[in-house]
Amino acid sequence: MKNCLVVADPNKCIGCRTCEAACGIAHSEGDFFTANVSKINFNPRLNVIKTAKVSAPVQCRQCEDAPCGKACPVNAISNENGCVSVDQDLCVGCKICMLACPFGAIELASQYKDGKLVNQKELKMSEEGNPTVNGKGRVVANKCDLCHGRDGGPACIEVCPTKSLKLVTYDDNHNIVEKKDEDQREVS
Amino acid sequence: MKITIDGKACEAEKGEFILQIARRNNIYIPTLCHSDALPGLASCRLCIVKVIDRGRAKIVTSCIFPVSKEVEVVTNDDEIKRMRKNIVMLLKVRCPENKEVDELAKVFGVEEKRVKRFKLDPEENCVLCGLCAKACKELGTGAISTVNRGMYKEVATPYHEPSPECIGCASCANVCPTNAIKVVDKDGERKIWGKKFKMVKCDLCGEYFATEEHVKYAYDRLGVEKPEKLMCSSCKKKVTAKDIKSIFENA
Amino acid sequence: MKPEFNSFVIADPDKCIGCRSCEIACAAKHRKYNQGKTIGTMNNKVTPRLFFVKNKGNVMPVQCRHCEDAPCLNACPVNAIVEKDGSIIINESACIGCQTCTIVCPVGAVSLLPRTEGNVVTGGIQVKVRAAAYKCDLCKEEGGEPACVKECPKDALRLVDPREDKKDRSVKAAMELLKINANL
Amino acid sequence: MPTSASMINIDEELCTGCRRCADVCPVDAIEGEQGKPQKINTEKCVMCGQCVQVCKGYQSVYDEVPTPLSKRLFDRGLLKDVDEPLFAAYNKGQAKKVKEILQNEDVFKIVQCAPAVRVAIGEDFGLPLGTLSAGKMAAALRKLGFDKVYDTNFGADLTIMEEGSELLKRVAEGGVLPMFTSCCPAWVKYAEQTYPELLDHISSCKSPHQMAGAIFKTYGAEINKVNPAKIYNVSVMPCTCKEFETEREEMENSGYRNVDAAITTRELAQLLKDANIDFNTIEEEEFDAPLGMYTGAGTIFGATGGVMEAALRTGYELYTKKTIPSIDLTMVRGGEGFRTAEVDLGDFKLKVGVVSGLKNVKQVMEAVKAGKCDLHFIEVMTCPEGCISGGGQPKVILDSDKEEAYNNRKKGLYNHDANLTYRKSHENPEIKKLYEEFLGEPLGAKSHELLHTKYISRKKEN
Repeated sequence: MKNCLVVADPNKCIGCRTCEAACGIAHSEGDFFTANVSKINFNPRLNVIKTAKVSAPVQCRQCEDAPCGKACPVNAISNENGCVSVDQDLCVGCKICMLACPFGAIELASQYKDGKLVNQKELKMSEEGNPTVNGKGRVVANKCDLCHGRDGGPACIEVCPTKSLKLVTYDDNHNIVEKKDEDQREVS
Repeated sequence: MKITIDGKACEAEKGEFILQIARRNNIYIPTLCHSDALPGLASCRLCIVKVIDRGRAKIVTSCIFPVSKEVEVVTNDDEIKRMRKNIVMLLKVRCPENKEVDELAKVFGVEEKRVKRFKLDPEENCVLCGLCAKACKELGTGAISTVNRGMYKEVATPYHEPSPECIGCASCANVCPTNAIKVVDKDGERKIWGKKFKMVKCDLCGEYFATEEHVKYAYDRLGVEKPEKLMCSSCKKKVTAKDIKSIFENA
Repeated sequence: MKPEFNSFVIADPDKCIGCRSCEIACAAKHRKYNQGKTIGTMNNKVTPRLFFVKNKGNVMPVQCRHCEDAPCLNACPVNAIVEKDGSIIINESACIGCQTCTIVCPVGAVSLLPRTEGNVVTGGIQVKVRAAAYKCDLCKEEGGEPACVKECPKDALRLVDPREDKKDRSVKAAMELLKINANL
Repeated sequence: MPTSASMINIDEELCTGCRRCADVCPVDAIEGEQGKPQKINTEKCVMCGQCVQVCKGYQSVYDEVPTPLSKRLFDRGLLKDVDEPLFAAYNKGQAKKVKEILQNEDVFKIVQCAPAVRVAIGEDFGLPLGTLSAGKMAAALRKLGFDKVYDTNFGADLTIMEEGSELLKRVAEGGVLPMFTSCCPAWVKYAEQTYPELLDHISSCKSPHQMAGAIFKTYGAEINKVNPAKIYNVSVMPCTCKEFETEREEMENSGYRNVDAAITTRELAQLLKDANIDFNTIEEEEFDAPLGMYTGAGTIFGATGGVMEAALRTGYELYTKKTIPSIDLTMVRGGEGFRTAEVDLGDFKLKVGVVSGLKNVKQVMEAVKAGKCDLHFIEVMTCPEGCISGGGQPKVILDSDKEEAYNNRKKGLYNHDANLTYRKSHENPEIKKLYEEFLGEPLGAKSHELLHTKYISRKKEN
């Protein structure tokens, strides 16, 4: 089974960034509307590109033979759950995946677990040469996971006001099939 | 503040050790048991210098002598040279066959006949500086320490038994100034301090590069599972180079 | 606020000819005593902080990525590795040579090399050369621009800001989407 | 004939095949594929040592190389305690031989240093690039054990007397023109192997250190009252090709080699370190009289255009019998690979050219061959900025420092020139005395025997 992916139609995209907001919220465990601003995990995994010629969100293509995964020195990136996924506990933040991705679709972001920022084991920041233990948050690779485990599929597709995003998948004969978002709604 | 070392004015901070200041100013003071990484021990006493404070001179070990006022330091006059020669002579008596001590003996002009007066143990290489025990303690393993006193003093594991704490990292051998600690790597096994360690093989080149205990210690410190495949440092470099190559090919 | 990432130096294997100028420049730049500008003022134990790798058909230096959650730093038992102004730095004088960092570094960017510069002073006798861990420190203390980047005759090395670096590629990907959608 | 087979080499174990040496080689003598160890074609190689200067393929502590360091030092003719990094491209040294001689009480050891050495030797002891340290160098050489510290600059002054006279003679008598300088042995070898038909154009003068060597073992032997057979001449040169020149068959008189061994600036630094001579603190001393006496003209031989400038200072005055209006002839200094100038000698305009960098000589030679060159006198130096950038000079670590190094070394030489009492070769009192007491006159019989030489074709006929 090949991976699905979300692609955008730049002709329809109006650059409103609603998808970014939806992505951020979908991957945030806390209550977005009541939590303290500094504690919110808001790290969208897609990035709306706006230039004079084009506006469109760019996100992971879920490559079958993912360059990010090949470049990862700690094997934290693998092809799992129908998408290219990051094991954030293994990631050490070496940033090579950011260089490896041909689409610039992978980013590093603070790691959250159970709604809390994960601190580094013992990163010592030097102050005048004296190492001190300082709780610096872990920063790890963060990328589109097709909203794995989310009822209703990718949040970005759901919220796009111009329906410019779609999930692309394959049928049994490996032909590309577009799932219209209407179909998706029926499923949910 | 300023202190004078061998006539040269040197900037110094209060509490800095004389040896530190001298090194920074390119003034050479011989040492044997000094390591930049571990606190001074003043055990070999080669680093002795003369500190002159208001006309009164005293001999101190420069590696642990902190400056507190603007003094004058002499590192290499005849008196100190003579004293150092005696110190090296005694070191040579303890470690007659040791290469490092021998080198010092040559430089300081220690006469063979003065060494020969004593009963010598050609097997002895340890000068009892205790750097190895310090290093082991720093690591948090504390597998070795100096035991007994006086002429029976030595560095050993508790009760001379193989220490359960020892991870076979050989840091002790690295810091030892006289190469007195034997590390034998053979057929995928390391022997050190009477303990045998199984070594880990590089998944790529097959070379044994660290003990199993050391690898476990390393990943325990990180708090992650050790990876299935372990590689030696040079194979890791090769793989990294290959990975980078493929990134640039994709681009 | 997005967190700031540590920059790092990376070599372009297509440009690199394997001349090792970067290693020599690195080692020369990091000498503490007896600074001189000719080879005659260096000693034979050249200790670079990036490492030349020769694979079949692929020569290039490999260096530290200054990981955000640096394993070397987290594993160092003697606190000889610290983070300072966006780079992970080994304080070689505090290193006892236990090799724990070389075991955990996923890219092999740390090497245990003989440490001479702290000890060799004019006229000195050096009894034993101890080993210490060496890795890239981005030349932060040597005044900014990494010596390797400056010295490379083929401009194969550069200091990357990974976030800046990927911007162009994202824009290109967006442009491609225009074409892809025309075909769907 | 000496072979260049082992003088400049590339160590296969250390060579990474980056081919930067091939980029700087003026004669395309470096052969091999990218990424594979390179080889030197000894027939093409002129031993200029520019490859040695550029090579960074060092012996690393983390690479496993089969040959141990001690063997490598031995193979390269280096002293066994040399503690510098070793690189793939190297020149075979003579330092070991010289060290042995220095310990021999029975020989009378004379040393001479090329002009460019005094502005570079300090660099290997941590002094700023291009520091002029003639006095320290003389003191260090004496401490090293040489009986007489003479100088190649004296030889350079002598060269000007001979070469200047030769030029004026050729101009006056309608001899072969243009005349080329013969100071640079790499250039001479290149001409011999590439343009044997034009060898008549090269001045028959020996190079300055060979002239000096010949005088040391004749006149020098007389004034020092030693048997010439007991004299051992050592030259310290910024050049890796000088040893090749030293070994040329023709470079001897009455059975005595003009120069017995030529070492490089780098090797001198190694010898001094080996003898624990602290160059930084040593007190300055004078060169030995009379053959260590030199003028500013001899000094500037070390920089491109220097031989020309020195020759013009003397040639002008010998020809016109007038004092030269301006002694600093900046028009020949410049930096381009090939530059020309005109000097008004009253009834006659002398046209001169200066070539720096052997790569630039081909166009000139082709023009001469085609009869299209109207110049009278051309200076050729193989190395990019003349001898100060020679293959035997201290190796500058960073490429970005090279320009500064060359500029400072040049500046050092020109400043030295400006501050010397005598700045024209023919005014050197010891040169005058040498001609009065020993040689007679320039181009005379004795000069001809001791100071001039012949060239041979090295062209391989296909």
